[in-house]
Amino acid sequence: MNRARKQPPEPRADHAPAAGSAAPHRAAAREAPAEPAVSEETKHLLELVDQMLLIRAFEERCVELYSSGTIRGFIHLYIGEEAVAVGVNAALSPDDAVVSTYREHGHALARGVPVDAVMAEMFGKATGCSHGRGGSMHLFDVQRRFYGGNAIVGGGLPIAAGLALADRMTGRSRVTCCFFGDGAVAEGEFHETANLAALWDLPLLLVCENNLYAMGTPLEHEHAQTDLAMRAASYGMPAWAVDGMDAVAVERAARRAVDGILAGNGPHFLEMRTYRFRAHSMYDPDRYRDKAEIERWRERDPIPLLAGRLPAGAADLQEMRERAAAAVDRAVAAAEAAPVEPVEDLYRFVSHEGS
Amino acid sequence: MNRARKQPPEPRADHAPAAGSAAPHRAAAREAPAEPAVSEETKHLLELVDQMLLIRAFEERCVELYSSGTIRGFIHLYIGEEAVAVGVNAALSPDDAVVSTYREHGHALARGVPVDAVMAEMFGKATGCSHGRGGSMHLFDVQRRFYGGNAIVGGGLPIAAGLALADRMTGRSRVTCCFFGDGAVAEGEFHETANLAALWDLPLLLVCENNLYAMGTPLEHEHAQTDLAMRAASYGMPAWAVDGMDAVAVERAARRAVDGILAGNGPHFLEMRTYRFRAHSMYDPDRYRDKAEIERWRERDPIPLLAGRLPAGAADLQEMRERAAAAVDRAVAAAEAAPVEPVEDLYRFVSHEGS
Amino acid sequence: MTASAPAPVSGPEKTSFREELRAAMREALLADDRVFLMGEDVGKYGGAFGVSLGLVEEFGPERIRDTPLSESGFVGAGIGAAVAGLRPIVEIMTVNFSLLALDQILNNAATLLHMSGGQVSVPVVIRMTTGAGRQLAAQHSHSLEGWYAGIPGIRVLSPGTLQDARHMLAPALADPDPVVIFEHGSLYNATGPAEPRPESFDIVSAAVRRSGHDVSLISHGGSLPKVLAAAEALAAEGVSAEVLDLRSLRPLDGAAIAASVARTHRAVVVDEGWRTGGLAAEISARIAELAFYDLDAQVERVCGAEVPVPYPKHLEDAAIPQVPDIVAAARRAVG
Amino acid sequence: MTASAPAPVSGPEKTSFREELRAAMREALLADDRVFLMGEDVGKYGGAFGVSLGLVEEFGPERIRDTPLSESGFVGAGIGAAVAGLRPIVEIMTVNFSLLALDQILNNAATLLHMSGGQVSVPVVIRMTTGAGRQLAAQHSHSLEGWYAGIPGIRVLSPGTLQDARHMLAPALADPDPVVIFEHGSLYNATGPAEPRPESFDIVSAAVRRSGHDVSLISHGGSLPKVLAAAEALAAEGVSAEVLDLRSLRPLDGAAIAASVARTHRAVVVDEGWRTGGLAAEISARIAELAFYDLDAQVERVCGAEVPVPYPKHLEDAAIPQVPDIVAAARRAVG
Ligand SMILES: Cc1ncc(C[n+]2csc(CCOP(=O)(O)OP(=O)(O)O)c2C)c(N)n1
Ligand SMILES: Cc1ncc(C[n+]2csc(CCOP(=O)(O)OP(=O)(O)O)c2C)c(N)n1
Ligand SMILES: [Mg+2]
Ligand SMILES: [Mg+2]
Repeated sequence: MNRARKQPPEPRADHAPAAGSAAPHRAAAREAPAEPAVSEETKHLLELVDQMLLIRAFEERCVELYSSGTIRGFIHLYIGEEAVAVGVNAALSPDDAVVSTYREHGHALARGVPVDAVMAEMFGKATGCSHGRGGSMHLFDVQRRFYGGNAIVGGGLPIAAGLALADRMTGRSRVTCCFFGDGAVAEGEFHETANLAALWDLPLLLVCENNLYAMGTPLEHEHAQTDLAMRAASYGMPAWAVDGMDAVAVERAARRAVDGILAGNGPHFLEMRTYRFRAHSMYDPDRYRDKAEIERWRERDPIPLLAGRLPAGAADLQEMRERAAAAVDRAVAAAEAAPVEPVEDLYRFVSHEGS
Repeated sequence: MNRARKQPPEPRADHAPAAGSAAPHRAAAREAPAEPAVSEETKHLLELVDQMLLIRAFEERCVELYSSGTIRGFIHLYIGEEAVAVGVNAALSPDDAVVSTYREHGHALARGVPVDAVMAEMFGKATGCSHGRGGSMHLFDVQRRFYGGNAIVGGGLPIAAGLALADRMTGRSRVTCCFFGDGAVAEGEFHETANLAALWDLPLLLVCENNLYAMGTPLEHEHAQTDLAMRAASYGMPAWAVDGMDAVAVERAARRAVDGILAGNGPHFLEMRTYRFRAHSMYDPDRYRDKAEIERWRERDPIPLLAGRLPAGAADLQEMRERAAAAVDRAVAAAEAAPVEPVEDLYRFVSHEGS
Repeated sequence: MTASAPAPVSGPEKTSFREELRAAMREALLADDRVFLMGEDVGKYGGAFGVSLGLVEEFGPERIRDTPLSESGFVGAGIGAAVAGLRPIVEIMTVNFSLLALDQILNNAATLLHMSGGQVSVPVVIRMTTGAGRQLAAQHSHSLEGWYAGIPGIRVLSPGTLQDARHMLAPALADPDPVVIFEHGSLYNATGPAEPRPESFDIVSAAVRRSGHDVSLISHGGSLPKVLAAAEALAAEGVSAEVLDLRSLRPLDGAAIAASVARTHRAVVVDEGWRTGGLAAEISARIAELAFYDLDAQVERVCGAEVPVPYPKHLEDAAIPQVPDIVAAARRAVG
Repeated sequence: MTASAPAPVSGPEKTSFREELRAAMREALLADDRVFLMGEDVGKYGGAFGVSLGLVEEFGPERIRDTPLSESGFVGAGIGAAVAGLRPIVEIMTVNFSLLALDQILNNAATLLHMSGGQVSVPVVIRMTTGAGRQLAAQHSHSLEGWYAGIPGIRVLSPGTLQDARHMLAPALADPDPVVIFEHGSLYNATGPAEPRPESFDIVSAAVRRSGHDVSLISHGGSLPKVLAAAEALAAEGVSAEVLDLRSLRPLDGAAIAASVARTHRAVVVDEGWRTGGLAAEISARIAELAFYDLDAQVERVCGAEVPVPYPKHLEDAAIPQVPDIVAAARRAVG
């Protein structure tokens, strides 16, 4: 494989325990004597925590800004699901492509789209990552191969297959990663894409964020067969479920899938078992979920979960949180100060000719 | 089950040998001493042969009429696949509903749509089963619950689910049978329908006519996973493959599925392994298939296959063939003599109000 | 409301577009066992815009049926259930997603009656939200009413008043053919006094919502409030504008359009869809055909800008018809 | 044809619409590695209407790529491949089936550039067969060009001549935005002499195919031969008809339309799509806006009847524009 791909800092078995069996490994790591003050592994985990904190801080600010009427439109919060975005992104190289949904703040930020550009986009400002045209549901950053931000459920799947097809046809060794929800699996486009990708051996990583609900509809009312990984496997592609609250497990699974894809084994499907702590969107009074269920999942909040794995004293979570908040503060200030596009430019971007 | 459902004339094991193991059973049947001259079972098989001969004769005449320019449009011949239509229909009651494709002459005739009405439809005459509006691809007969005749590949599937849903909601004990091809399984609508049907336990019989090609595309270029029954099974519905050249095997499988559906076990999927002896349509020069492959399948022509199972002397195939030809002759004569709809009626049937 | 009708969900005095839509469904569900509602999250969630809130508690999950995300599948299933004799109300969250079901709507719902030579009736009602105005950006703000209004075999309705929200559903369900009802997202919260069912009520004729003699403002649905506001503003300038609410987009009430133009000799058509090939194009063409010699000025079209709707408020506002645009067009017409 | 272009598949003297389309694809495939063709049965089968026959033998199955029956999937994949920098030609067998892919075309292909603030280009070309005339009945005979022509962000072409069949593809592929090309099914077998590439060739302007001064016959694609025949018939009656071939349906060449009407003062628009809301409505509306004071008669629309196309020949003929209909409309216009 002749591509520069960021490698994990340590052999996987050392830092990426299987979901649910984390404690003993962590203990072992902590006891290791000859480690430098902060190991590469710890640095890596700190980075993931940092990313999750940024996403969390960003979205919590968005709630305030929405309540005050600064941000409008539909906003779908990712709070609770951050481990998926940061874990998957850690397994991708800058050459890889990402296609996402309307619940994509986390994917964009993890991908490295600057927080200033994302916040400006929420404000609809000309400095936004989509020039302000898209808003929350349509974040784009082609330089980082982040291809949006699609608000048609399932609509990004065929696009992602096409990006992967282009790589296959031109012999480029890279991966296209497509995020989508459990609800999207019911759409015909999922089926058509899964079949095309498996049939043509496309270098496509399908990441299903199974948060158990499509808006207010629980998984078992969406699907006759709720084992989504099995469903994908019926197309003949490797598919398995992952603890989506555990960033380390996510990263490890994504690396395994990416390696398989780059080895020429065609598309892979990962079902990330996760949960959104908030309502579907700002419009949703969340009448359909049990408070106790939400509480149970909150106990597995991916941020403390990962932070708990760090060596004692390796991180000052409070300070990290403040740094994230400060970055968001700066982004808000910049967005507030930024210009909007002039109304005369309404027809810009419709076509290259301008109309 | 309080519905009048035509029962097979004999217990299944006696007359419906598994595909490929027919000979011994037939021998046994022939040796049975106290049978009347023609047993109920034989009568039933004769009826199936009759139906297949009618379909065959009908379509062979269509080829001539197409060549002479009398029939136009797209015509998709069913020749070679007749066992599927007659076998499945034998398992359905008149109360059941059928939804079909553009390759539906066989389904319509087996269902009992009068050959005169079908032929008149091919002619575009007012006496046609669709008033001449539909032609070959849109045969309808609501009295016989034959709901067409759909020329959008996969387009009939959701409709069939809806018919089944209505039965479920109103508590009527009947089945909707939907025919479609191997190619249709790649369409998103197959997936959406399969999921809906399984999720809602709909009384739906999905009959996939796997003739190994979608137009010129062989099965392995349509599907990453060519085991179509397995694919259906991934939605959690009973699904199995059947020798589609053997009318008896088809009937037996369809009965088993219908029984399962009526017992409340939700949708069933049958993959009928079959083959079209002719090209996809009259436009198709059939460049993509091997002559030897076609010949191999012709050796399993469903008509001689079933006829060969009849007791010696039970049938005069030549005479039956002539009867079928005569029926088609009469249908052609009637169609020729029938009136066309007046041009002034162009806007008829667009809506109940007339426009 | 007639005495025999069930009590409205809301109190008798003040009501909203959303409540009137819900009351109409409730009435239909009570009146006819064959009626049921299906769509994404119509149950416990109450529908994306809260229209069906509370119905599942009253009618149960069989008749208020949540569907998976499968627009083609469940719209097709609604069509099939209608063919079988039921009276489904299918809710598509928004017109944008209806593209995924358009094959079923055009190639089946609108076509089965004809293809079958009159045998297969499809008495389905399909409701969907349409329109921009809430900063939902390019994939959630389309107005494709014009396309639907071009499909032979279906009826297309666009309620713009509380009365129409309340009373269009029953005749739509009584129609043996498919009916598509567009609900503009900006109207759901519109409130007003609950008025009784009007003496004569049909779903085929346009309605003059304000009389005038200088110019006809022709519109429907979500644009109607803006057009009425524009007429008010014009009145202040001494221009007497007649407001014609199309109500039915297919069939179009050509006679009412022609009659209005015959009175005013000038026409402004207001529709939120993209200008080119949109509903306003058809109305302009009809006026040219039905009232050519009555016209004293060219027909003005005030339409959506030909751009995928942008997110920021100032650009979204600029992309869809606004009161000043309508006023300006009327001035040009009379000027 | 220029000296450097590859030899045409056909001989230099006589060619057909189908052969010209094929030659254009062959040339594009030879000229640019990024170009590939995909669609149902474009390979060995040669495409539903034989347009791509022989190409898979020359370019192999990777670049002449058969797809499963998955319109939304493979059209979306074509869009994605274009985003990634390739130049896909996606063939949809007919416009009827394109409804299954319309979400991808409208919500992605036409919209990505704008939603991304100018970052994501979609240089895809989508070809599809359109139209009636071969007794293929209600689900295989639509003409939905008017809908596509209403979508901001895409270019829509409708070749009606051998030259356009041969030369429109290259500029379409060079366009950084999506281009939809409609090929009328009745034209594939049209033959004529292979003519050299015209001096100036663009895909934005309408072309006067016959000059005249009494009435403008405005049309495109599969209706063009009928319109030319009508003009011939009218000439015999002493009516001088100008024939304007739109060529590009989006953007429309409003200037050419206005100029023609300014010359003739009368217009007949001929389009096979359903009348209401079809392309002809837009052209009528444009004429009213661009040439209102030039018009001496109301614009005539000769369109498809508003009925799902019936199978029998006499009814299908009655359902789509025919030469006598065009002649009669022109007579009304000049009368
Ligand atoms: C085609 C389509 N149908 C419906 C919607 C409305 N909608 C937006 S998000 C959503 C639920 C999607 O659920 P899932 O795929 O599980 O993703 P999640 O929101 O849970 O992340 C729905 C129904 C849409 N945007 N697109
Ligand atoms: C949606 C759609 N796409 C394409 C076509 C063109 N077409 C008609 S039949 C056919 C092949 C279908 O194959 P299969 O489902 O296996 O059925 P078969 O014809 O073999 O019986 C195709 C591609 C169509 N009618 N509808
Ligand atoms: Mg979900
Ligand atoms: Mg097949």
